[in-house]
Amino acid sequence: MIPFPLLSFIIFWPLAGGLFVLAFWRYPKAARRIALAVALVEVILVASLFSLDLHLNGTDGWLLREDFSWIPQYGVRYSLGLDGINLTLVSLSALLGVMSILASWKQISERVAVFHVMLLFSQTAVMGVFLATDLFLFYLFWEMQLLPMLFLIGIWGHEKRIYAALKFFLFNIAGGLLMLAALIGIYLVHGRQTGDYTFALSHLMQAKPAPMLEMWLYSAFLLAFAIKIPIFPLHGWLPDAHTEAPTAGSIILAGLLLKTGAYALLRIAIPLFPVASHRFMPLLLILGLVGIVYASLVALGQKDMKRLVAYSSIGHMGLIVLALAVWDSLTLSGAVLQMVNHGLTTAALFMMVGMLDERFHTRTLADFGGLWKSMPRFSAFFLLFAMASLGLPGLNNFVSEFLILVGVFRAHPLVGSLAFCSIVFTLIYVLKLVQDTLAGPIKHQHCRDISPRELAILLTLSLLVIGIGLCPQPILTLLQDPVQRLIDQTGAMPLPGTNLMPAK
Amino acid sequence: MQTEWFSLLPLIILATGGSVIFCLGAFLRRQESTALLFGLAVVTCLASGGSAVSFRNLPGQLSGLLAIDVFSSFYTVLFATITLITLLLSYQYAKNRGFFGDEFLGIILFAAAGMVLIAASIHWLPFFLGLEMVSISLYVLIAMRRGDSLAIEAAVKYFTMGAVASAFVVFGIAMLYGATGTLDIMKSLDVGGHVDNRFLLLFGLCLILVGLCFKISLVPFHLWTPDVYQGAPAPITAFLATGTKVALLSMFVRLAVYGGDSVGAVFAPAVWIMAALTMVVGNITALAQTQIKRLLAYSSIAQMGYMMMALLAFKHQGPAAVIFYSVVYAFTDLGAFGTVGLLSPNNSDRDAIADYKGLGYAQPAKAALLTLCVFSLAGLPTTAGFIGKFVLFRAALDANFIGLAMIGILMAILSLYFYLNIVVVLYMRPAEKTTALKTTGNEAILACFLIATIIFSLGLFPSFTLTVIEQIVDHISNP
Amino acid sequence: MKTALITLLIAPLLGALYQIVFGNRSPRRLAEVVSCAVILVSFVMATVAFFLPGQQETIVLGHWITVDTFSATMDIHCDSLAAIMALMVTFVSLLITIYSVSYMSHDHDYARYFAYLNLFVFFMLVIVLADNLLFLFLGWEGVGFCSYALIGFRYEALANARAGRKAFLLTRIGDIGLGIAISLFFVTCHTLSITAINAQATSLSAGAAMTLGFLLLWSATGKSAQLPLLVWLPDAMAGPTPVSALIHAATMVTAGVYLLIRLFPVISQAPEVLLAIASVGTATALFAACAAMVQRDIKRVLAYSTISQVGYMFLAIGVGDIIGSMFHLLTHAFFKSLLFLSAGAVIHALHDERDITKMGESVRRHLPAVFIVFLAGSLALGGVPPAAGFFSKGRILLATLQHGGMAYKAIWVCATFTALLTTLYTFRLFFMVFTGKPAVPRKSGIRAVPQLMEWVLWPLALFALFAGFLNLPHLQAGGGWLAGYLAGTPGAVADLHATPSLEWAVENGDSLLALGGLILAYFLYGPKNILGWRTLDASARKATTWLFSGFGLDRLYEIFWVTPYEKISQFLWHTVDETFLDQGLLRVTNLFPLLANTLQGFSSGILSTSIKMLLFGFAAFLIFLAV
Amino acid sequence: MIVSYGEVLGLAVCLFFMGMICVATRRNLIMILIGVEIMLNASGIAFVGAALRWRSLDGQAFVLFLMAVAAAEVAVGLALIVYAHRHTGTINGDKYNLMKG
Repeated sequence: MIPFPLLSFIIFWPLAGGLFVLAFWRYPKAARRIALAVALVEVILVASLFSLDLHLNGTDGWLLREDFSWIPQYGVRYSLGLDGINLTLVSLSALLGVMSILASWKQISERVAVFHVMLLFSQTAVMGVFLATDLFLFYLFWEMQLLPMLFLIGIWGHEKRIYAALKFFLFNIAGGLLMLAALIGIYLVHGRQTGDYTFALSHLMQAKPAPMLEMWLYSAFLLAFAIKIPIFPLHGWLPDAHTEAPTAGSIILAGLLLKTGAYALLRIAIPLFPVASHRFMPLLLILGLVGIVYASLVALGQKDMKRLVAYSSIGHMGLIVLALAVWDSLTLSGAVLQMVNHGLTTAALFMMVGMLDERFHTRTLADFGGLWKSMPRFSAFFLLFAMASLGLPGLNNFVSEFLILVGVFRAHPLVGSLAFCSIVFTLIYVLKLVQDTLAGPIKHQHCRDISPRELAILLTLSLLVIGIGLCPQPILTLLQDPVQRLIDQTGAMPLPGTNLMPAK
Repeated sequence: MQTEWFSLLPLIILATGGSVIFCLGAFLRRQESTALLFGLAVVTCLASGGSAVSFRNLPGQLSGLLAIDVFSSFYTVLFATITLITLLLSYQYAKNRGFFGDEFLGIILFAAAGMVLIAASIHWLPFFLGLEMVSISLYVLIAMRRGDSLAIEAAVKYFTMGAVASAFVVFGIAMLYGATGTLDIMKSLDVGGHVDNRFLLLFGLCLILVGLCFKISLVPFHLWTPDVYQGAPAPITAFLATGTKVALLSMFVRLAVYGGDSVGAVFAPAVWIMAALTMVVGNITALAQTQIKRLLAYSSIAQMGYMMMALLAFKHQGPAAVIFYSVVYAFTDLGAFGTVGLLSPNNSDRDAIADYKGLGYAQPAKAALLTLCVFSLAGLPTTAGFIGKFVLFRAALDANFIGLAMIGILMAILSLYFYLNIVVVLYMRPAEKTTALKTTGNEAILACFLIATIIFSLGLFPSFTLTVIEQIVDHISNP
Repeated sequence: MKTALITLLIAPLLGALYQIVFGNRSPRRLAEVVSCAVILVSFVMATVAFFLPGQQETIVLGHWITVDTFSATMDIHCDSLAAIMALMVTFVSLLITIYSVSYMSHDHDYARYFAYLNLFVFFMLVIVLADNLLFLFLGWEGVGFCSYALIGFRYEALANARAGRKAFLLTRIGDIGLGIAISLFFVTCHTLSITAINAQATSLSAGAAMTLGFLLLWSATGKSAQLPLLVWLPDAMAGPTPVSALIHAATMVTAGVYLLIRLFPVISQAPEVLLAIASVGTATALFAACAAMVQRDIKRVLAYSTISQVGYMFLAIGVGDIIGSMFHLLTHAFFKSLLFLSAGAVIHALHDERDITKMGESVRRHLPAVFIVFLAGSLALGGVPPAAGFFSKGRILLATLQHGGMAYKAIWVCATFTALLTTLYTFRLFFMVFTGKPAVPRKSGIRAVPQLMEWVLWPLALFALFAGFLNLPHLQAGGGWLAGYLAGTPGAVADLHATPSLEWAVENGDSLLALGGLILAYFLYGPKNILGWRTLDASARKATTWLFSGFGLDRLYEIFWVTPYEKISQFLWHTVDETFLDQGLLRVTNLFPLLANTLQGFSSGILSTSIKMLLFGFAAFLIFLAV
Repeated sequence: MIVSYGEVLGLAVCLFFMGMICVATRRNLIMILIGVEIMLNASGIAFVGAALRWRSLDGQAFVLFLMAVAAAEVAVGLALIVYAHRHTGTINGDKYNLMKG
């Protein structure tokens, strides 16, 4: 008996729903509602995962697994696996799917159906990336993510949308295709060594390419994921993409697509090439740190709110890179949690910038001021999410950031201390953002405060932000086993200089 | 022998169909007979393809000239489908432009017969006949539309250069024959067996290769391609770009498999260079194009480069990869050129890319197919093109052509820019003026649907096709 | 006991939640009552905790973060130190919240104000009660946030918002120290529980202890506005006056001191750190006292004096006398909040006039009650016996003198001199506000102070005058009740064991110093304006301007930190990000169209060229074959 | 045998290259066509010579087909050239350059 393929259902439900929405292309209102319904059902589907017995250890540590033959000629299988790490991220995706639809309720008035189709498609792709355990399948979804986003930016974006869309696409596809070559490389290496030509991640981990080759292969993977994350010098596409994308696009982009990069690095690149990645760790460490500081500094100079938030994303992702570079249980748990947290807070910030854009048709910081007066409820939420984003204890980002920082500090006191200092850099630009918008003399007298729909979105997110901030343990418990498994698979990666001053 | 003739049925059907249409055309009045003739041509294609499927396992050899086996059956079906789709796509197009008639249909069927001949031949003679059948038919087809200066120019260029190329091929065959004393393709490639005449043999092969490379437009023999593709009417371009090339690629596969290491060792470096040049020049020149058919022409040049790359890996499933990709390429380009034809207004083809602004919304279905084809050409996942690219690069990397594969990957990245540009124009730039198009006939919609289905099914479930291809490659490698 | 502690902690949080959720929609009176009531509940519970025996108790409120060996729980540990601190915090908060009701009566945004205020009390209590360092960190950053929000409460003026930002930023620079310290505690002690850390403090290696000590000092300097991170506090006076009284005088700024006291067993492992703490404290005290001498804004004078007094608390820790530090912390909380609140009353009465050169005789006549309580506060701050400040400061000076080492002797000299300055600037303030003619004529009139505001001042005045009796020196046969109460605190030295003669000498010296200061102030700034400095202050001189701006520390930060930071930001954005990375890449990609155009030249569309190309290809083939 | 295969081959190659040179140098479409014919006929000679060398009929048969094909090609080609000439007024191949790039 084949058990009900719940994972596949979760992946393809938005796609199917999207096609259904497409049928309503003449009726924008209906399309919008149906899309929302589809996304809500997706949330229910994902929620149903939690009703499963999550400690029922399936085969090799997966909570849930699906595995079918697909292209036997090349050893490609359709195999999905669910564990704590991707369960968390899948939940985030489902949630942000709904959020993005709600966020664009009023903003998108042209080609509504297609817009929602694109949103739902990208959800399918992201779910696929998170759940795939066959690298070929993974790659398929990995590239698939780009297309809906290309259209989202290119069709519904702002003035320079085409430039931004192409830039986004070309940056990412460049990394992707090089990764494809490396993927085929490791596949061939494994095939030659064992005679078993397969793309299964768990098998490919056994491959032992020659050291030099491993370095090259890892670099290709790293490049692809680093572009997506994005790691410091490769971030050029991100600010433009965010600035030009519609709100929902930014939410998906920052909330989900960037996460796929970090997730893939965590789940695929490093376990696949432990030796090479170990040698690259110092580089990641430095780039992560530089990225945080650099992004924070550049963010300070921004005049466009969305660009500012975009750069803040780079900084936050830098922290995740730092976490991955240390690779121990603290930082990895922190990294995954940070993915979720960053997804929530950045999505919220983008959404709120979108709300302002909707009302005032500008995102320039200089055009704002005194919003406390005219939009007090909005301002309260804005302050909350800004505080979350700068890592105020009690709110979600703090937990993950602190876990990462402690972990980094434990492994590398100096880098850890520097990373701690970078908190201040974050603070500077976040406060600037808050101050320039909320404080000062009123620039816009008449504007409506948040509507019930917006309140619902923001309330949900803020409850999560506070909830995770105060009670992150369920998620952390969920992450414990898979993170340990990852570390076991690769072996610990002690960096030079870990001997701290020993206790007397 | 009874069975031998029987197994020739697909070829006979095509040729007979063409002749019958010619004859009927002489008796029937033009206006009234179009539907009938068209139906006949369609039935011919279906019958030919169907018979090829049903006789695929007959071990037929026609006096050492033709091998009617799974390999040729596969290609027969492929050509029948390509021809069928071409017919479906061009029916209304040609009618609107006044060149639809018995000669159009008949010549297409003859060309199809020529293609089948090429794929089935194990002897140089039928190969040459097939090649000429295809070429001569196409000279005519290109110039079919009267009074079209671009088409005339295209025909003149294609004819002149095609004739030169044919001469090269024939002279090459003569040299081979002179060196080996046989016209059997496999035997004539036996370099090891003819050490005395080695140079003559290689000289002959060299001449043949020049001709073949010209036909599939590898750099530096590619210069005719953009002009001809641009000048010919779009459905004809579709036929020309897919049918001929697929047929000749089948020959390349045969040569690679038959020639094996001995020939490979001599020609591999040259092919390496040509493949690299083709990928680089094709993709980079495409960047500068402002005409969509020209752009697709350069893109098709580049695709040939990818295939040559895989062909080099003839010991590492390269032939299978090439065959698979040629199938993918055929349907993708058919779709691309076909939609260009469908999107064109009546007087001329819609060629300037800028004219596609906003068509994504004015003509959603056709634009979607064009987009799909473009994505497939670019090798984006879930389309056939992705699996195709994957098998090509897999083969090349397996055979350790890492440098070439890297060039290919880099060029593939580059190529995305111009592919995306089409999509950008279709969907992201506002329309300046809208031209009303005639409603598309059902047959063209059917063709579009077929193409989309094939592209998706090859992209998502390539397993069946891959199995078949493995079988046929296996069949010709171990006769 | 458990219930009491939990209620103590949770009540303000519930109050804040109430304000956030119902806030502006509930009747104003209800909101005010709720916010006062929750603090009252807290206060009552704190009293219970204070008086109940068997205080050493740790209560786990919940598990927060557990990953691997890293574990942070939300647990509170109530010992005598925490209990007395909690009592003080809730008491002062209660009075100030009541005061605020009146003070904010014309503000429409009261819900936000009370929400922040209640939230602040909650976070402050978290600091006071937390046993787990990370939980403490929650409160630590929380109060920083509330302080930020309250300083910038009147957001319409950008200056207020800027002051808030500055405060948040500088305290957060300090917080980094605490963050790193927490990490280091985790790495070295494998626990974040303060009690557990204190228990194994002696087993820390010298290096670790020193690093930790300096990190804690770093974090404390930020929160407690010590050198070099003190510049935010004077600016923080932009906030409403009750906020200044509560956060920037009584409670939050002393959090740094409290932290050091809490973790004193660790700090005391490293003598270098103690010396550093003492030096920082003394230097800050002297520095701020000098700056306070010339300020013209009534709140800024008080702000600098706060900095200066907190410096004394640091000094006390530095010489190992945490009871003295705690003593001064408590008395300071009373008299400084008193001073702030009465200053607030004055400002209120004068229609938001803060310039002391514009005040004088008339203020006293119109506000006699305020005059009296202000005098009480001034006596306490100036250390005039027998007001509270005299005893607490006296104990610190005595402890310093007793501590060995030349460095400490020098520190003692400085501290004593600072005590003189303290009296001087306190009474300068007093005389200029309440006596004589205004040096600069004032335009606005004087209005009455609401009853509620005045009423609140009296209990504080009482404490300001008599809190010193909590811990009378031996000489007065007081026996040191506070010292006894706090004796159980880890690292506490209840009795200084000073010889009676030394004690006598110091006590009398201090008295003389204070009286001398008072008299000097009378001559310099008194109503008669005998030496004429009173009017001189109004005109800017070079030296005073320099002092006025807090030794130009702000300017230094401007030159060496803010401006470069902004320049770097602009440089990175425009030069690195846009020009180098972005445009650079664009330029590289622009090569391809160029190349494309070149290649396009080959396909000229001329037939003979094409044929020649074909032949050329053939030739190349042949050549290749030949080779 | 009077002439060896080598000599025939030499002749064929010479003819082929002559045709090739004709193709390469002439602009006139008809001359190019003639050049191609020369090349094709060179192949015919080579085939016949080789058939004699190997004493097999294959080559001879090929020549027969070759002639037919060449005739067809010329027929179509000439028709095309005439048609083109009627339309454009020139048979200079290089004048056909509406399309380039």
